[in-house]
Amino acid sequence: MTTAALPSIVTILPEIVLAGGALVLILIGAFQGLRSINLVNGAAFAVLVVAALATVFQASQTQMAFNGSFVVDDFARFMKVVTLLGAAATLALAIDEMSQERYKQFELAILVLLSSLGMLLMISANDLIALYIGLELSSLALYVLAAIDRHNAKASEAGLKYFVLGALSSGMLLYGASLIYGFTGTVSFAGIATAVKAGAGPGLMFGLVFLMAGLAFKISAVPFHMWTPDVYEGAPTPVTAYFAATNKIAAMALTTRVLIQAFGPDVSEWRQIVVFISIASMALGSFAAIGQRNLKRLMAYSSIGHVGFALVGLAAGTQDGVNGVLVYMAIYMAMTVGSFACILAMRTKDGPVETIDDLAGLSRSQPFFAFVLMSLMFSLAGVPPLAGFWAKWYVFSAAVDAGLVPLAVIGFLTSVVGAFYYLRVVKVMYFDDGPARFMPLSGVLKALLALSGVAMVLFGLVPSPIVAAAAAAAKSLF
Amino acid sequence: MYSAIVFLPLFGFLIAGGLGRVIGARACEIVTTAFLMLAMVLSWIAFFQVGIAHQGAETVDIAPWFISGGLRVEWALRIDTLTVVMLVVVNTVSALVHLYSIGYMAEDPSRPRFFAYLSLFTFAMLMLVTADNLVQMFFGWEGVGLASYLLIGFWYDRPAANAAAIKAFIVNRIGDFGFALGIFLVFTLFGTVALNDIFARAPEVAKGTFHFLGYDWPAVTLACLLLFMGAMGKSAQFLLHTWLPDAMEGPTPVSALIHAATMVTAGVFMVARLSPLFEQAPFAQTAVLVIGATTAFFAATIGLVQNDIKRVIAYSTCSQLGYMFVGLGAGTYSIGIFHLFTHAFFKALLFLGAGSVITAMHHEQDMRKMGGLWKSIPFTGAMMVIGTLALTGFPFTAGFYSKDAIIEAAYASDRAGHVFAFLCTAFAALLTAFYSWRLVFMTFAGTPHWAEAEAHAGTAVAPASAEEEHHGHGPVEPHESPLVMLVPLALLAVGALAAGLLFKGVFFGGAAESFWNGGLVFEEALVKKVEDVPFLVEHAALIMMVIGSALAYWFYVVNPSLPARLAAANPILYRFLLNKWYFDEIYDFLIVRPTLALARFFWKEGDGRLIDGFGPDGVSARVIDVARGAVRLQSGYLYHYAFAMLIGVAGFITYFIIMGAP
Amino acid sequence: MTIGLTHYLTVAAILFTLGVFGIFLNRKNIILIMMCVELILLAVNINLVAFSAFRGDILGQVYALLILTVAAAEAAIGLAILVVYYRNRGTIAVEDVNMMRG
Amino acid sequence: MDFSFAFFYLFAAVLLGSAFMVVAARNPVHAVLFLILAFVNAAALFLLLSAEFLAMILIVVYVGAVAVLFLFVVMMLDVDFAELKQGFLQYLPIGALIGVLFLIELIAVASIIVTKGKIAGTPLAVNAVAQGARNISNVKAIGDVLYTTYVYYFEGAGLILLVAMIGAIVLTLHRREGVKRQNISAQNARTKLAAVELRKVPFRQGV
Amino acid sequence: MPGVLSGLLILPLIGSALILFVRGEDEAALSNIRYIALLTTLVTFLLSLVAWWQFDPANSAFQLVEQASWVSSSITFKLGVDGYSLPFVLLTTFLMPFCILASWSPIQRRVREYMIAFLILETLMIGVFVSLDLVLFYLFFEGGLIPMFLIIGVWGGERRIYASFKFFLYTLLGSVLLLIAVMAMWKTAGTTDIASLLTYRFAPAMQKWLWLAFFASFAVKMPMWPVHTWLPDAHVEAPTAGSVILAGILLKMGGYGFIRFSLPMFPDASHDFAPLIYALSVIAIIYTSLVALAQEDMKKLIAYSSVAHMGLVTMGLFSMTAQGIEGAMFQMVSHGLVSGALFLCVGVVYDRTHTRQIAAYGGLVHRMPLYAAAFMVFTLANIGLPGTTGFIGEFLSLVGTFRVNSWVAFFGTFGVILSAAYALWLYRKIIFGKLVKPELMNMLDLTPREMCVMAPLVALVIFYGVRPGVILDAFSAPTEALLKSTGLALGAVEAATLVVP
Repeated sequence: MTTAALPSIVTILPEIVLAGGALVLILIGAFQGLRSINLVNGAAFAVLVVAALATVFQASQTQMAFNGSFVVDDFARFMKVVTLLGAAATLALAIDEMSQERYKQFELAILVLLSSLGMLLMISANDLIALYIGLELSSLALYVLAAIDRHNAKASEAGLKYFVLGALSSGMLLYGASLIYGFTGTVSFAGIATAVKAGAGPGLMFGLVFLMAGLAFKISAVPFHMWTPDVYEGAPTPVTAYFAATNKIAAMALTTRVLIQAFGPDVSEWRQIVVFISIASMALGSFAAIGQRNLKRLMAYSSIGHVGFALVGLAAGTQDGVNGVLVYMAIYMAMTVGSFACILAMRTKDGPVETIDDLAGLSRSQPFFAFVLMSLMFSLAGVPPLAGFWAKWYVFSAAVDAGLVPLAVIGFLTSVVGAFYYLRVVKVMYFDDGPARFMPLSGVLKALLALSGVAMVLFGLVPSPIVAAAAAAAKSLF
Repeated sequence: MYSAIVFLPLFGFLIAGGLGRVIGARACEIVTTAFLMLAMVLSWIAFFQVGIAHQGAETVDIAPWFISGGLRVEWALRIDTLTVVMLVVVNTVSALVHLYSIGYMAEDPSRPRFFAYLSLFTFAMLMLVTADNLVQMFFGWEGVGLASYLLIGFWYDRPAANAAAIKAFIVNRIGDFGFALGIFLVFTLFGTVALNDIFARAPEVAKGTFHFLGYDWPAVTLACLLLFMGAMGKSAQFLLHTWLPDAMEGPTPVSALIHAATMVTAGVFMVARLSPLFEQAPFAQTAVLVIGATTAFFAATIGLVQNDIKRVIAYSTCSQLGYMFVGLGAGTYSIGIFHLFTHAFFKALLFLGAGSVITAMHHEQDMRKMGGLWKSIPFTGAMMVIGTLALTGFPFTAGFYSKDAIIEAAYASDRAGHVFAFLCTAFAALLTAFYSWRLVFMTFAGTPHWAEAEAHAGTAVAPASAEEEHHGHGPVEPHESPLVMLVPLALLAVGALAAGLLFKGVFFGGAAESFWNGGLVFEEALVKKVEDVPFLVEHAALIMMVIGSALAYWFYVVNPSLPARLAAANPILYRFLLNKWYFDEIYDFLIVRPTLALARFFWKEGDGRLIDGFGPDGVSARVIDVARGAVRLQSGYLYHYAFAMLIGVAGFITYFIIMGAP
Repeated sequence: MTIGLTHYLTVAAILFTLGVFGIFLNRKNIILIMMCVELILLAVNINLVAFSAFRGDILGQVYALLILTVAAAEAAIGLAILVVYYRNRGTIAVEDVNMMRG
Repeated sequence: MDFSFAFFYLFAAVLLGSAFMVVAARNPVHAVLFLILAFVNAAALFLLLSAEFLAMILIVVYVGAVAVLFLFVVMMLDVDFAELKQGFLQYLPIGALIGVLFLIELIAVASIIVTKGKIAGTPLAVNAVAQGARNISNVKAIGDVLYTTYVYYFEGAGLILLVAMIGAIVLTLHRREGVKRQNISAQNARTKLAAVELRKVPFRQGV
Repeated sequence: MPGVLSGLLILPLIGSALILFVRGEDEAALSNIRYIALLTTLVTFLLSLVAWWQFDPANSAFQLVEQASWVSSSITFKLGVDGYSLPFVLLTTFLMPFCILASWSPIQRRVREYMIAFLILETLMIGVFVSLDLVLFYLFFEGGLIPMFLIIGVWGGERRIYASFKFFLYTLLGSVLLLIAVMAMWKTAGTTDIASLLTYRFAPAMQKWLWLAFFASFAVKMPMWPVHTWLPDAHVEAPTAGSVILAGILLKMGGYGFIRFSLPMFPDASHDFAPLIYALSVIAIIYTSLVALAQEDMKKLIAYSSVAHMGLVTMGLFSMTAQGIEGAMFQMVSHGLVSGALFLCVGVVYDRTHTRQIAAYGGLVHRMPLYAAAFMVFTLANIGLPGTTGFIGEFLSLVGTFRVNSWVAFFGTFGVILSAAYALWLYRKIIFGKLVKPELMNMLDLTPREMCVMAPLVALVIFYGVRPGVILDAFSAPTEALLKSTGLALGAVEAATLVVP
């Protein structure tokens, strides 16, 4: 019996680090209980950072492991780094928040590690089973995380909704996967691509539709987005940040890989789906957000819209398009982390607040905070010279190049609508007078705010580092 | 020297306007008046040099103004006979008016400003008459308009003055609209705006047509018509005349300078200046002729019944300008200009005299409240009589030569419409005599009404025009004006009496050809023809003058109650004339009100309801509606969420089935 | 008559549809929704096993095995969340799960 | 002549019928029981497909663990009988429409295979696995690959189970406030000094 | 002196950084902030004069070019000026000190943020005019919205929120298509370098939609009828300096865009769409002039007049004659000075009475003769009186248009009458008449600081009216090159084919 050729440790080093870290820390936590919470939290943060570093220093070439189930290429590395950075940042937020809130549990950090691991597996998944395993690993942890503030009715409702719909979506995904498997006889993306090239039958298309439904759920694209606002609102804020900043990125990476690598030859078919959900997401994200007063909910709709924008690049189906998606997700991660850091910073003497109106007068009381939030808002709106502009620039230019001008036009129109609600946040902070008096920012928040603010401006003015890396990453998919 | 003539007033303006508060009113008066006197002397020198001594025309280049593509506009002074004639007229009258104003405005606190404006006006007028190209002429043109605006509205406290100022400016702008289009057209046709180049190519271009507003027009005719529109505005011709009477809201010296002697003749000057162009456009000449004749008649009819002393003279001015245009339109440009020249003297004289009367009457302008002033202010009276004689064309006064010549020219002309022009002008001569003497009789003859009328209260009929700043005198005996006002009167009277006799020869007599020397088109044959009209025609003006004067004497001296009875017998005609043919009302009804209504409509309905309503506001309202709908979709129920997912999947699948999956 | 792949796929399709419709037609309680999810997964498994059998490829069964495993884990977590929810709200009626909306 | 087609129809019918009852049953306990029935029948279908190992796992894991877990929770949470509410009927027509459409489409896809006779080039041989099974059993076949070729999936599944464990614990394990628990080390550490406090009672003022 | 242009971009940023480091909120600190801002803008102005000095107006090529790698090989950081852009750079740097001065005492709230916003705005505005890369241009073009949004929203009037949102979203919406067009051009031509794009000829069909996309953006920015309604609102609500910048510079970006991109890059489309522009321009001139006539708010009146004047600009630009283009460009510069000055004038009285209602004023000349004089000069320039800057641009653009289409010029010239009507009416209502309103009795004339603002503007308005060549000549070389390269010139005037002999 031949044992499976074990991969070079370097190939899967980030995953090993995360898995090993999680296991060690859970042991520590289990034995030490709450006393070890600081140790566990700190170590988890370190593990994420180490994993990110390990990813950065991986060789820049495409490597396979586990009989081709697991692939590490530039694309995967780029997305992994983004995801891990997002995870690290949001974990830092969570650690900071935990000192104030009820859900003081060391398991949170471990679940973050495990779900991050799941996300890395998603990003590196190269067949349908690996896809499913990564997806479930991350999802299950996320279900728990959403409800981790277990005495909070809202949080448990969020967890419940997320779980039920998530289960439904993974059911759909699996149904699709089963059809694809049945009609191609293989689960590997390369094999599927071969079969698709030979001629995709309706069965395969059906499979793809179901598969897309599952993936669209993960990236919260319309019409599979319905969970997003409720879960974002209900889940503890750092967890929401984690949802927005990491899960979406990994899911987007997975979607991209599936569509480009497995179904690449059939781009003209799936493009229609992507175009539709892209438009629907952009529109819904922009319109529905207008009615929101709760910032977290606003961010939920905003994230739906942003997924729509990122999908514009995917709809192009070209290398430029993927490049756009990568740039978009990277910048989106930075914007999201910053925005949620701002929401977490909205803590009054009587506890956290999260409606937009609570920001009134912020520019007077905390100009730095207000300024960062403003640049984030303008960046989210895609106004140059902030980072968000480049995100839009690359996806839309790819779409234009691919001849999807109407899509680009619609996208920009919705972005104008979307600008309205971002502006409203700025308006409340700067134009309205109010008593906004939040607690002084903690060090972590300060650092994150400063980082995201700097990132917005810096990447806005000098986007080339991200763009260059993304270009290399996109290349590896084709 | 020419630069000095033109720019001295500018320096006067700058000193008075910029340093007025520093150096004081008296210094301003002295500086500006002195500068103007100097300019006047230099102008006369120039006149003799260029016009009489035939030193030849020359162009003084100052600087380029602007250059764009093929369009090159220079600042330059064109000195030829026509220019120097105008220089003389402008500077002489202006200098005298400056002098006169020292006395007239003595009590006004804003004298520096007044003198600054006067000098500014003079400068602009000089720029106009010395213009070497159309654009510079336009500069002067608008400059005098501005000065006129400022001076009419000089007493800015008065709503009527402000309204009149704006009216003057805007009506002039309507004329300028034509002028500007004319310049555009000339540039398009000729590729230049320099006068010499235009004149050189005029015959050649005249053959062409130009497509304008959907029609093919003879090119030069169109240009001339458009340019003439500017002249109509500035010279208050029929249809665009409404601003001139209102302009009498300004101080009287202003009326004398701007609204009688100089600015309003700018249109006449312009047509004369462009005579080589107009020569190529017979139809345009006819237009000039007909408009001029109509104005001459129409303004005279209104002048018959006006009671404001200045308005009578204003309508008279209007009418006389019509004469000038008739002279031009008839092709006898030199005669038109000659009338301009003489008219400047006697009309300035009349206005300044009227100013003197008004001063004497403590700023009462309603003639019905005057009468019998002869005894109180005999010198002014004498001056007014001289002016009237000149205006009515009493033999050997200035008007006798120029006006008669125009009537004869209208008869002799071969332009279409000349008969109409002849009849109008001839009949207008009668009317002129009538209203001019009416003015004199009502003012100086008869019994004094000023004593019985309550002083300063009777502004019932006269437009709100009492110069309120000058209150403070009780109802005292009218008194003669100070010397500083009388000297200019005397000088102008000399001009009014002698200018015709002296200069007839050079303007259109034997020496005319060499006098004009290309300054304008001088058709010797035509002028000769004017000399040889039938006896009746030759003396038509004189006959009309006599009849008119006699009628006036009958009406206002012999039988003073007759006018009122006549007015009562013909109420419609009387009202019609008194209300100036209802032009203001018609314009108000046809243009002003609809414009304002349209403005409000565009603002409230167009911008407010239509553009904003369907544009930004409407869109944002719809966006909010959609947003509400989108939010309502998010019902919070799990099964709705699941249902949405199912619909999504089912939708995609159905789509692929319908579209035919591969 | 022989039972072909189509038969199995049809059964799975019906089962899948039942499961999906169970989720959104259900107005009773959350547990039923979770059971419907299990039905869906069962349908998937039938699909996979059928394909596996008819293709002579063991991978489908491996996949189904993994799905079974994961589904069990999922059920555990789902029920845990449900319990937490119940503790907070004292109900698991579907209609009541809408604190957050809009 | 084998009767597998008859068994197929039997199991399939019971499976679908009980699945329907899961959705339709008014009593949640009944629903769980129908679920178990469905699982059992599905296992039987697996047997027909020669997937013996999976069939057993289904019984053991699903019927034995998952379904019972459901039952346990139903009992524990004391879920009442719930009436069908107004909303159900309101949404039924549109739901039914979409459902039927959906079902037709799914079945259509499945039947395309029949009309084409093959899937992506592979000839459809009934019970192809059975031919392979001549040499090795289904269990062995799975076992051969599960820990070698597909070890990655196996490890991943392990992690998922770990997450499930952690999740279930972190969510449901809670120390109820106000419940008295024995703390042995605290009891042992208790000394007289710590337990007894002497107080001076002020005179004539009571305690 | 290399790096002049990047110096222009950086200087205001340095200034705003310095302001950031001023500690405290007391009067001394505020004063320091103001002086830093003023000094920064003055130094920037001086530096722009250096740029002017180094500039050769006879050369139609881009000058003072700087290039650095930026986003990618096809999108670089490239700066440079030519005869079209330099005057606008100068206009920007010239107006900024006035804006700071005009905000000296009126702005007492959040002075630090205000000055920073203005300085950053200055950088962005200069950037628009000096960038030689399409993407860079867009960056600056859109980036300017943010500080302006804040300026209107934070320091604006009653309906500032409505106005700022309308301003922001309207202009953002306008530039949506522009951005898409930029992308398409990038992908088609493979570069976003403006100099290269100027020589790249897009296919006619593509030109059409690219043109329309650019048009959508610039028309809003201009603003052209019927997308002008944001302007009155923004103007009315913005603080004085904000209005000055809006009218003086921001509106010019649209026209600058037309001349920089639409005309030279899409000449065929420009030619085809010229009738559309003409129609809109004519409507703008007449319609908005009429609307101006009906206004009750001073700033609104001036805002509408701006729209009308911009109508002349578009008309002139698309006449595609040397006079039309140069006149339109000059008109923009002139309008920048004049309307800026007019808003400053409004600001002067607004600071004293805090109302912009025309009806609230009257007879100010009694108390404020100097103010009246300055206001008069600007009013006249607004009317387009010869001898002021207003005339040259108006005249030239109308001449240019007349050569192409007499109808358009006819109606355009009609606006000249209306402009006199509303401008003089405004002047009369505010300055003339009796001084009866008690709240106006104690108005003081211009302060020395205000005089520092007014005097240079008055001087320039007249100086450029008499000697426009200083600016006008800068336009001639690029215009010549433009007409030559596009091949759309009507030909030499001498050879005008309009006369049929």
